[in-house]
Amino acid sequence: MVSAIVFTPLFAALILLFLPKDDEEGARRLAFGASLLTFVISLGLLAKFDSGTADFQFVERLTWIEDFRIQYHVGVDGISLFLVLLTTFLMPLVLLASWGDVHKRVKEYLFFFLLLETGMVGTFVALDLFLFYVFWEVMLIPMYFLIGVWGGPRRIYAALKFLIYTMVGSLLMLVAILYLAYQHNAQHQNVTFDLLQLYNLTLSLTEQKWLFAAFALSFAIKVPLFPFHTWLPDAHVEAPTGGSVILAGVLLKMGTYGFLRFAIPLFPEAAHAAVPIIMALAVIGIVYGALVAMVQPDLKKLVAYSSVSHLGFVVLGLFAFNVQGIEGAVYQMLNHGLSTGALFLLVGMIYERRHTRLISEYGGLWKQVPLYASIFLVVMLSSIGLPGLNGFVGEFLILLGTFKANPWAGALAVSGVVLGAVYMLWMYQRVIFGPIKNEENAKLVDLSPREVAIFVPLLALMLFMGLYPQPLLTRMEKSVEATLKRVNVLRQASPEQSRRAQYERFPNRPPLDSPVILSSSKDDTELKH
Amino acid sequence: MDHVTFFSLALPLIVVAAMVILHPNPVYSALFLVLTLFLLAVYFLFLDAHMVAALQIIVYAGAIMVLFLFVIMLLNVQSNPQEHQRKGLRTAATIGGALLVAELFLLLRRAPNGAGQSPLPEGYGTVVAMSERLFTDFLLPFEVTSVLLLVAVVGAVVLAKRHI
Amino acid sequence: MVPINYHLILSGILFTIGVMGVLLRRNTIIIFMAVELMLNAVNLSFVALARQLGSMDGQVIVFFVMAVAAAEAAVGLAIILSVFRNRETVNADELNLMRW
Amino acid sequence: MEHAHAIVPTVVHTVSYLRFIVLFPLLGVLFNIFLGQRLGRKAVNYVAPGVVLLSFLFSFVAFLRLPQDGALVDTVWPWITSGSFHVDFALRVDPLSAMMSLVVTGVGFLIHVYSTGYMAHDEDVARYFAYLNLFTAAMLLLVLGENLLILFVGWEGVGLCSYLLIGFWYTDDEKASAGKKAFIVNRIGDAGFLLGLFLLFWSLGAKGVWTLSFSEIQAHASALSVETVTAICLLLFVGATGKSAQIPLYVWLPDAMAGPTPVSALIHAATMVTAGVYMIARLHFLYSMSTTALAVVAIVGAATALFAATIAVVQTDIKKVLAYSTVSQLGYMFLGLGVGAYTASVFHLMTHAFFKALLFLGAGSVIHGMSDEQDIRKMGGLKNKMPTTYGTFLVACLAIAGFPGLSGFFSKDLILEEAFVSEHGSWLLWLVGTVGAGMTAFYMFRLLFVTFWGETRASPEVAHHIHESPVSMTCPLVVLAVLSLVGGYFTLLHFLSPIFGEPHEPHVPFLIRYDTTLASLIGIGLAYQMYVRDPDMAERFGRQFSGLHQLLANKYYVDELYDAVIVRPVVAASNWLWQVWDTLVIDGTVNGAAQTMDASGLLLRLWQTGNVQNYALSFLIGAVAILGYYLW
Amino acid sequence: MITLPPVNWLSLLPGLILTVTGMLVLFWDLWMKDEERPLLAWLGLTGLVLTAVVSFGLLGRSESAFNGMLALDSYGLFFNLIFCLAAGMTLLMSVHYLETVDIRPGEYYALILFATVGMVLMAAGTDLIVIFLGLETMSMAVYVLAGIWRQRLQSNEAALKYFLLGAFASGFFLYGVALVYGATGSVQLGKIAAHVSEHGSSPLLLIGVALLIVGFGFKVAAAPFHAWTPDVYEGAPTTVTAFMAVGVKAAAFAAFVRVFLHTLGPIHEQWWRILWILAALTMTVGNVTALVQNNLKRMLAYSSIAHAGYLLVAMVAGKDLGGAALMYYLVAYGLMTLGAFSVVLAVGRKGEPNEEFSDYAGLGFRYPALGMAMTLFMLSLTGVPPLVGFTGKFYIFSAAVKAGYVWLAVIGVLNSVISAYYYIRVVVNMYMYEGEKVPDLLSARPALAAAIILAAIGTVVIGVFPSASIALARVSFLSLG
Repeated sequence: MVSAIVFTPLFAALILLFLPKDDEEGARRLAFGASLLTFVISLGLLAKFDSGTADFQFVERLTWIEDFRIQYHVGVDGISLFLVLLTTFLMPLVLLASWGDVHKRVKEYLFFFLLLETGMVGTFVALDLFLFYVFWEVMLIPMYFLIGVWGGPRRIYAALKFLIYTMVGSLLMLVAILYLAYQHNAQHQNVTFDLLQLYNLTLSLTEQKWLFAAFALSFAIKVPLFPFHTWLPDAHVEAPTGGSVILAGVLLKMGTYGFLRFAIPLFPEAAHAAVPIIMALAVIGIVYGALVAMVQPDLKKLVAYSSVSHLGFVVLGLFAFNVQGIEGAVYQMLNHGLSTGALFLLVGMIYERRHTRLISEYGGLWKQVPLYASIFLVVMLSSIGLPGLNGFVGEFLILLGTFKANPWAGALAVSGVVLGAVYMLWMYQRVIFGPIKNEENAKLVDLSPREVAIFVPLLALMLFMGLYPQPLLTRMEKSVEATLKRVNVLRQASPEQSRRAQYERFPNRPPLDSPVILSSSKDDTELKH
Repeated sequence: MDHVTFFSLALPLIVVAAMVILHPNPVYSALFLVLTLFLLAVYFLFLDAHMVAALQIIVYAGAIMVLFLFVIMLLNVQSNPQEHQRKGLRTAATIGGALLVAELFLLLRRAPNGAGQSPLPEGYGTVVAMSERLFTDFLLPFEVTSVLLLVAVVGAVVLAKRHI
Repeated sequence: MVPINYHLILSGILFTIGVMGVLLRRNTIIIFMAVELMLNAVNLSFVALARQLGSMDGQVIVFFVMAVAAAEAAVGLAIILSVFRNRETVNADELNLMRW
Repeated sequence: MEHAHAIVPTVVHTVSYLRFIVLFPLLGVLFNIFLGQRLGRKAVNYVAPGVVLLSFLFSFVAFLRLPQDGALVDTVWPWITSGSFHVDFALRVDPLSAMMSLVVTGVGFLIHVYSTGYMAHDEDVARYFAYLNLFTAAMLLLVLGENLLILFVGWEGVGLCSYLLIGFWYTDDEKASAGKKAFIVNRIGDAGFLLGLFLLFWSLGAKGVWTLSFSEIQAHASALSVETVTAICLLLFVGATGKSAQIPLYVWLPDAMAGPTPVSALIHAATMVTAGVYMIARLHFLYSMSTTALAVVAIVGAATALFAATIAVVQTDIKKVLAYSTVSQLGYMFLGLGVGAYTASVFHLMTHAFFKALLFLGAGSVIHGMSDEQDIRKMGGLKNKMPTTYGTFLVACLAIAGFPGLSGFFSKDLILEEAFVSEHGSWLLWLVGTVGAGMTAFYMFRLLFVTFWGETRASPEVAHHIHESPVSMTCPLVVLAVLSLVGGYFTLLHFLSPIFGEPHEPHVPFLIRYDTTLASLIGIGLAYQMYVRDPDMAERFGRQFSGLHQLLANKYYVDELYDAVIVRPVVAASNWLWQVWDTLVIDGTVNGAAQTMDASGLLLRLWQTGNVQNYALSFLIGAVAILGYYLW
Repeated sequence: MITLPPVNWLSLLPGLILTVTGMLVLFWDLWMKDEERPLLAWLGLTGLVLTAVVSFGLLGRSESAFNGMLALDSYGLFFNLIFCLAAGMTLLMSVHYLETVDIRPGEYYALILFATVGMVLMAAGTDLIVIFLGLETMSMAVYVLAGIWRQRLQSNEAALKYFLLGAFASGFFLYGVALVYGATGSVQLGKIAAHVSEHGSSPLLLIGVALLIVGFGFKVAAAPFHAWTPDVYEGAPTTVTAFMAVGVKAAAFAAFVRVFLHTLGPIHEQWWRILWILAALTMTVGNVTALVQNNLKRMLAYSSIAHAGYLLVAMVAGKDLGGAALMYYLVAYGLMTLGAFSVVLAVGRKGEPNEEFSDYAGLGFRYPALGMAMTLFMLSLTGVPPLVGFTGKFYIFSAAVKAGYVWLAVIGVLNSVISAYYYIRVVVNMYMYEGEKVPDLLSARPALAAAIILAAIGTVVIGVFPSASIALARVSFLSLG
């Protein structure tokens, strides 16, 4: 089933190549249909997923390159499940949106999008580091083309920056992957790229630090973590709408997913050692992204910088190393995918109509396009984490977890919540409220049924995830706990800590002692049950 | 070869070889090269390489160098007035050459210097000994040489023939 | 008897002279002649070493080197000729159509 | 093992009808969004207030069924479970929340009705009622929330509605800005609230109690150390200062008057702004543990009460006067909370809801009648033209001024008494409160006299149109006037005792017993002297103390101060971060790396001179280097 | 009386077929009409295919012939396949190309075949003299090929530069052979190996090794012996450039690896540092200089230098995985480089070579197949998975990491990033700029089209399913012993 999700888009992409050159409508339908089919198949995963285990499910294993014992090994757990779903869910919407925003070289556009989907899904399901790397890189190329060919005026610069920047990180990661594989060879007399086997490596702290650095750099660039973020605004601004949506919605998650799946569990001690640095960068990213977003004159840039801020939250949650933080982070990945994806769609739709993204060009849109404005409102509220919508659950859990891990980081990060409201509301006010200053805006047409159809599932999901997060949280619980266990088992627990851990298993018993809460709870990571 | 012979051959060799590259006139250079080859032939004689010495004179000095002289004459190239202009290169080359010779000197000095060589077999260096090696162990290279020469011929023809 | 090093060092000196010739002279024919000088220096090594080792191999190799030298001479001079035909020069400095 | 389980004072009765209290307004929202525009104004006018009425009825049912010493809890669904963190989407009715929900739905219903008249000429009425219904739902969630997180959901929800409603007339940039300002200032408070919540959760968690449920918190609060509780309380109080417009986060409320007047009445007077008071009352057991926290609350409350009152004295915009008055009255409530007089404070909350809603609606009626004029200097002499409005307004003024016998008198008096006698109080707090009370009476009657008495100062065209408002508007006025009159006799003291404990009869010194009466009479008298008997006097004073007048008229320049100290520097810093740091430094480094590569390429290219001898030289250098390696 | 040694014909067979084919080409050319001359290409191709088939069939043998002068082992045979690929593709590319330029097909094809003979000897030779003669045979042919377009000044100049420096390098190489001979008493690899493993290194041997590195370094175009490459590649006819970039480099590496990894393997400690530095330098110089090129052919020349650097990394990594990695990478490199040159040819037309980057503007969308093929080659050269270039790099860096040369691998991957920039520039030009260059239709040049398709298929298929070729490379390398 997993393979079907991975390769259906690829298959469709290949068929697309053989369609007659000028059959745009047919190509669009084919691509849309294929992505819809992929989504339907991926729903099967959701249906059959067993939330009672932390093991990988729907596992498929085939020998691929005998000499290196490289396998085609895929599967999902509670973490990747939702990221796969996010990808397959966003893809049809993006393709639906392309009816409006892409009119040249449609076939190629769709081809690259389908290719991209294969790469993205593959990245999330790969359990062999080699396979992961292959998908990770494969995904770059279509994105590169999408930005470079269908992008804005500075598209070539932006695309190249995106590509080179990402490559710097990922190739260093390749070396680290190789090192791991051969370290396994040295320790267990066989070379392997299998993630689950590599989890069993014992590495010295120094080794871990180097390897973690290599992985972390790659992921940090992808996230992007401050100060590796400058490719993002450029890429977003220049990318076509669909590209931006996928870039923000899915691609950035690869970084955080990479941290969670690879960098942290493979090198738990190094990860612990890196917590201060990464948390500091994440907090800086949150505040910095928000501040810079606030003063952007360009809508897309604003949303791009807001991504820097939001992803800072995600990283923060991951490195809290507790259930709340990580679950919140995973949840927030999905939220960000939905809300920022929707924001980019909104920006794209208004851009199609007015061909400008400058905030100053707009104003008073509610009068003219109330439907658009209302949807924008909900999406914006989701983005700033209003309770009742999806954004809140993730943000809240992250902050909760972070506060446990490091109250000061938590306190600083909370300021991001405030700033998030500042830049979003200010932008919204300048675009939607006020009198119509520009005559052009008076001629705007409200959303078409097709466009509304794109948002209906998005808004529904935002509401659902805000009100009833439990189905998702339950499914990710076991996987998150397993990850945490990996992170914490390898650390030497001090007697005091283990006593507390024991206590926490029986929450109704009174505590054995009353330690000063803030100081001693700092590096304590609790595990439920 | 004793020291006297060695030095009385080596020093002229070095001088003559140096003249090859120092003399401004290409014709003289070529002639100095011929001289070098002769001296080397003599040198080879002292090293019991009779056949090689003969070939050196017949093939090298005789055939190859004539070809060189022929081309020099044909192209009628005179000494180049700009010969001495590239000072940087000259300095660098001189330093490089000095380093190279110094390194070779220092390294080769360390080479195992058993003066008393292994006793020479019967007929060492003669035509017989030479051809025996040539048609047994070195049969393959010998045959390969034919391909090499064929290539050279074809190549020379392709490039030098006026109108093909 | 002269130790083998003497021969080798002499060979080294001659080789270096050849190398210097390649670097110092502008005339491609003379450069080529300097290369021949290098080959001869190597031949000297071969012969001296063969004598030292008491094996004929070194001398046989010299034979092959001569064959190669002859072939090189044929091809090399042909190339110089064809350049001269087009450009009326054999000056190495003027061979700079392609660079950077 | 000193951890002691406090006895949970309430018996929980699980019910499943509380959810409807919140659900009805939400259905109203959906109706207004999807059908409102299509079905027309009439349908909206019935449905929107109707759903609130239904909520009121359900609240009333809950109130009636409230067991003597227990609470009703409706767990709708488990909301978030993550590790040891678990929160239900649950609602709870106990005396406190029952009272609150009655006030919210009751006053809310009246204001909905009033709005049908007030908004009769606005084309966007469906959107208006959607917001208003949403607000009601959120507010109900806030007061009915069974745990701190649900309270926070409502807390944020009302903030959102406030934002939307303040900026309801979005085409006016200033109004939209006011909405934004409200939301952002509230968010600052919310940040503190969240931190307090986290600290509370983890501190209790460290004691093995993983909960945010109020009753559970109450049961285990004693396990916490005083320092922790102080920190928690202060952080939560930051949230309260935001929502309830206390120093230093009160600045949004005066601006919030940009919204339609009924909105000001409902949100910015009667209900939402009291959320902070409610929250502290809800968590009074925590605050009681920390003297420090209580002191801070009391001082901030008292300071705000006086501070806002001084500003209100010179404002000329009818709604601004009322806004500052609200800030001031909220200060009283916090003063009450801070001195441990929770019941009194909540009592004042209720009476304030009545009379302040009435004041705003009255002001709305005036504005409506004056063709949207808000400057009291252009009014005057309205008492004959708008008799109902005048009558009810007078009642409200008397109530807020603390005129004996009216609702405001009882609650305010109680607070001031407690401020004097409570173990947490002091004479200074009392003094500030009493002076503030006098000023309240003064500025309210200044408002009354200037607006309704004397000669009209309106332009002839406006004056010509002045008319009494329609029944849909005056009817709520009358109801509220009645409530303001008699509200003081609702015996909350006993009703709330399951929450705050049995009230004690304070021993109050003789003078203090009549402080409120005196202050209000002096204030009213002064106003009468200055604005009725000697109308020039105010102007004389203004000229004589022009510096002070300027200072007050400009609200102590606090907005300007915030602008200069916070807003501008942040924006400037952001611009700097973007244009210098981000673009030049970081991106410059990135591009610089690329350019360095390019430059290296150009440099290395020089190697390729095209000269064969240079190539041979590089070749020689390589050979020499390699030989050198072996030599070395 | 001299008795001729027994001749192992089987071991000679690949070289022999090629030699005979070459001579047939020469003879047939004598009485052939001009318009029939393309047939010579097909004759040559037949010979090459035959050689490849024979080589493939012989895989697995392990014999030593001519008293240890020549080996018949999988190693050499594997390289034969690469040579045949290079030469065969070159012939395919040449058929139509020769019609647009003034080059005599007869000698041209014959020289390519003879050069291939030299390569075969280099790969199979187990004697330094055989290797030297093979090298000279190949070089001599290639010198001439480089200058075979006599009317073109660049072609002349390339030939002369190549020749002078080549002869110069031969001098160094030969000197190295002489000193190795002096140090070990033999020029046969087997005997040298025996001597080295018994006695270890000696000063004389090390000078010899150093000079051999210099000599090989020249042929594989390793910095700082690479300087000739861009000029010669640019000046030579494009088909010859492709042949040089792949065939000559592969042959040089074939001998290089056999001599160093096998024969001198026991004294790996004595030379790996030199190659380490050469590798790092070569990659960096190649890639960085390629960044600023505007001519595609010249860019590819620098790129070939860079790839020599990657190959050197494999050599440093040494026996365990390095050798096999190098062999696999050569296949990969061959496919993508030949493909790239084919596209360069396809974009050019008579009298209008269209070799500048700007000439590629907009080609991608106007000629989708051509664009896609070029994109594949460029991405593969960059090392983007799952194309063959990536798998090859993966193999090489694996070897380096496994052998403990992590930093070299790091330098390697960073270089890959740099290389992305200029390879992608081609793609950028093809897809992201508008242009109006109109190349001759590919359908009119079926042989060239076949070459492109072949390379493209190879690039994808061998990249995605590398198992078989990796296994083959490994087994072949192990046959060295």
